[in-house]
Amino acid sequence: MVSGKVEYTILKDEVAIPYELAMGPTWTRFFEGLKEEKIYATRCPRCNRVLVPARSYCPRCFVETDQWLEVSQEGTIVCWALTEYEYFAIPVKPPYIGALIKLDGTDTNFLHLIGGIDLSDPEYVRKTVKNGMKVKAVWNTEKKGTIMDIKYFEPVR
Amino acid sequence: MGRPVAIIGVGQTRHGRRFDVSYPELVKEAVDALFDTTGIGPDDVDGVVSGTMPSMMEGVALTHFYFADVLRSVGKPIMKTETCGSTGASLAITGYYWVASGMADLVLVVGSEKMNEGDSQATMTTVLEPFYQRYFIAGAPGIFSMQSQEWSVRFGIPEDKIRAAATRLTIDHHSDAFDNPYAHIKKKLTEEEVNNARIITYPVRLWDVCPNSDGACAVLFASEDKVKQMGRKPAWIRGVGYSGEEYWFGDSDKVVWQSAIQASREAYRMAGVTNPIEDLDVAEVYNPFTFQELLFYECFGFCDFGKACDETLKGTFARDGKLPCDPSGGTLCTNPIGATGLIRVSEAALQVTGQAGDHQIPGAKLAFAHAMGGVDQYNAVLILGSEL
Amino acid sequence: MSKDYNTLRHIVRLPHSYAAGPVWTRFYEGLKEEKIYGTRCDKCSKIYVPARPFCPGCHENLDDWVEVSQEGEVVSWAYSRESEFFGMQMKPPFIIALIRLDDTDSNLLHFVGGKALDRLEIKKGQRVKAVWNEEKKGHMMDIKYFEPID
Amino acid sequence: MAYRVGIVDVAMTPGWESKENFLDQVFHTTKEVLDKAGIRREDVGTVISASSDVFHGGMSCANSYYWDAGGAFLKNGSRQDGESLFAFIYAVMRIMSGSFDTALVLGVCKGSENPDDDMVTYFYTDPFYQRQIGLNETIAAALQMREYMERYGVTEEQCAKVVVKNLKNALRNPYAHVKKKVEVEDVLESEPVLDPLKKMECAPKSEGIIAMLLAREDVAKKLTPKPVWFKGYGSSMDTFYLGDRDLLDTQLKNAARMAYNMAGIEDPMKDLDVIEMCEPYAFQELLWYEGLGLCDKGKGGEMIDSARTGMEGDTPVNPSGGVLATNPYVSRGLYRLAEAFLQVRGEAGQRQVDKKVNTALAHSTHGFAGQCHAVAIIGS
Repeated sequence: MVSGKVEYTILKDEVAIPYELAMGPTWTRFFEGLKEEKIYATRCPRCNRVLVPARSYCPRCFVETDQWLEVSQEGTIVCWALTEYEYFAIPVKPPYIGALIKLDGTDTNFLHLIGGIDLSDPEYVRKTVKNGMKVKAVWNTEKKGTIMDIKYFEPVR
Repeated sequence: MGRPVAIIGVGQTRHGRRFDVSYPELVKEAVDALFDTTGIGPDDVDGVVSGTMPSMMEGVALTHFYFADVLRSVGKPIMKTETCGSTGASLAITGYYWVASGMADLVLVVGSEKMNEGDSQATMTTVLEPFYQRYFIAGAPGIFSMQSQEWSVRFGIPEDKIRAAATRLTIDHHSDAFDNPYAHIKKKLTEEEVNNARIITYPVRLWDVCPNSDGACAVLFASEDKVKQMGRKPAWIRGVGYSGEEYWFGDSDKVVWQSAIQASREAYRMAGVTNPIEDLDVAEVYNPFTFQELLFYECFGFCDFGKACDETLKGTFARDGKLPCDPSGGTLCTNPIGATGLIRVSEAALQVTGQAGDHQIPGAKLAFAHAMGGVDQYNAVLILGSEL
Repeated sequence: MSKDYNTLRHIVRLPHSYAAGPVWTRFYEGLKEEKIYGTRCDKCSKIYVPARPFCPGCHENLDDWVEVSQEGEVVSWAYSRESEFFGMQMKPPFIIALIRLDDTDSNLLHFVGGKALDRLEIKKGQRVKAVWNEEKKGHMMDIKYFEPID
Repeated sequence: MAYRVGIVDVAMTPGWESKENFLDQVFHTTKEVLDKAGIRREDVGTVISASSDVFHGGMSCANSYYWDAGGAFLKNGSRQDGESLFAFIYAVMRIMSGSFDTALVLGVCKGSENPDDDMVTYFYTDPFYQRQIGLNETIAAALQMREYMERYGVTEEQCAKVVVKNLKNALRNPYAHVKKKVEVEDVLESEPVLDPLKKMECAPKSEGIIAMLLAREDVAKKLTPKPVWFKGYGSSMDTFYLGDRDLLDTQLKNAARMAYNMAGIEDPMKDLDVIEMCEPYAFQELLWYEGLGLCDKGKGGEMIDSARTGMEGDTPVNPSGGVLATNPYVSRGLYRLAEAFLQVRGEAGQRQVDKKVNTALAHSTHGFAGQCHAVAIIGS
């Protein structure tokens, strides 16, 4: 039993645990904004940085950020990656481009998808998508008050 | 600073797909190896530090309960350190402070992971909250691809040069792994094979990415008195640095990467390292991705920003180069996450005590060990020396 | 769970494949044959059930396999009339217990069932014996429960 | 050569559910303790937090999530998984080593978001044996309680008295989650969870975000006129399988011995002025009396009868109401320490014990039937 080439038992199991996370006032207001096709940020009163998505505190200055502002829906690509592989539990199906986008007038980079272009050929994508490229938000028609109310950001032509 | 602290023993499992043993048995293999090779008994140990990456990978919460017996921790104080990918290094740092504080003289530190039992990339997605980031980051490769992509554009490094440097790294590391008896993936790769491998997250291809490994590593930290008493050759902890950034990936610069820069500077300052490329003899950089390893060379001051590809292609970081990096094959060939950072530290200890066997860098006296974790968030650096 | 303000529900769901290794594999094979195996430590002579790879006291590797008695005594027990517990196959009413099988040195966690399903009828030291499920899966619950004997 | 370490101040959330987002709560609590101490985030040396990985919060590598909310941006920090007294002692070590002059300790657990603790603790089991039976912390506790009653004749009434005492104390604690005046009969008649355990003898599931600032002696004295000093620590781990242990001979004895040696405690009943202990199940308080050496083995029941651990007794235990009143699983050890700190300072408000508190003990346990115990002693 213990010697030679033996197949030992492998126990299959699936762990599934439910959680219900409090959005609190800040996420609630941010997601309400998305329903109205608005992207909200908050400004730090100390370093003046505009932080997007909106949040209740500046991680660096450690003060409350209660000044809300709607920011531009256009920005530039800071970096991107094309994903070809399907990951367990990621709601977006490949191929897709995850990217950091610097929305105009903000000081942090917003994480979302780049779309509106043919993603089937990596070589085409590589030639088309460039850092510094201007993009703008495209909205889903149906809004659920989640981050996916923005469908993706597409190149401004 | 606190009392001097040294590593006086290490133990590793054979890393790989380890369905031949249950998880506690795997951990036991590393702990037993440590006690067998040092001749030190568990009764002398004052405390135990244990850790894995996230419990979701194991499917068992708070594994220090499950491993209590194999860690030889029954009747002893235990600490359970966890800091995501940097867990291994954070475990070592816990062992360091425990001894440096004077609260213990001999501390056993054990890191482990059975990545093949869970779904490692799915686990990574649970590091991302479901409000915002979880939708966009495809496991670990997604994030590292974005980071390296920004780096290449910022410094105007031509894509073919990066590809060539990354290819050189992966070929070298997979070949180095043959000299490391514990390494998981050992392979003679050709340029063609690497360059045409399957794309994971463009531009990252299969051989740019570390494997899923099962494995464990155990390290013994000792006070100066214990070092004398046990008569073991010490690897002194000369420097410790750790730094972390904001959780949101878009909040800070990941190219001129503050946490990596600061963690290394903190450790250099403590160790009196002023010129890393000259002062260090060997480095065990945490390199789950080839591209990221290049970026790390720059952040750690091994070369100027934008120059890592040129230096790599010149052979500066090869086994016979000026600063050999990852002669063990590194994380790229072996990645049981909760143990990986500790393996870097234990490799550094083996190097400065002349016990690294076939992958020994001759005359290594000062070694660098590193780990990274979180959402491209944490960096940990330890400097180990043969002299105090 | 339901709240009167905005929340995000989500389920953490992940698949696992746990490696049983040689010892659990052999123990489960035993269950399929209606045998309960323990391992004996050469150093302290204790017999541990379920069988395990090393002695928790001496840390010696164990390879002395012994088939142990299917009878023993109840050491401690708890009774559920209605409470259900996540992950538990046994539904209420049930009695969960620590049972010392004869000539062994550890307590086995399992259920006491059958005619004992009245908390008043059970007490410390109650003799019990294993009752097996007809269908075996190589699982702790191949033993249906332990039932009282006199 | 080791430095003396003082507790400067503490801030914490109450135990009931907050509508605030987790990160906001962590930020506000951290900010509050820094403001109280009058120091800026930039001046904090190191940040050590305690939280549980995914199971007690839904997020893997939990400290990645709240790293900056806890003030740790570009700081040297770390995390202890599952037990907040571990985070405290780790922060103490970092200061004692001379590497840092201040340390922020966080305990983070938003119980309202999590499934029941029984579902979470079920995942402490190994997949091959105890999980297949369906073990969790409540079941382990019920088995332990039965053995306690059988072996030493501890009665259900004595166990219920713990609930009566602690919930009475909780009425005067503004942070307490469960506030209810109860009598022994109420406890005995409460819903049976798993006989002999009754519902009111089991701790609730609470929220608890807590931040504590520690400092090296010289710095502590500058930051507060009333630092409370770290005196001793002990911790001990037991074997994993429930059936391999004597459930009434716990590792608490060992953990307490270590802490007493370090703090120079000879007779705990005499030397300790107040004790905050972790009793997620009522009878455990009685068993822990024995572990801490407050009474002889098997005499925990008599101890509660004697009222010596009541608010007016020689050594009050759980003036805060303990874990039976407020149970933020991972944070509960730090909540015990926070109460001990406030008692030593004489700042525990209406629940301040009626004597000079020089030395206080905080205890925490996690794992089945007390697999792991930690004990910290602090004093004026």
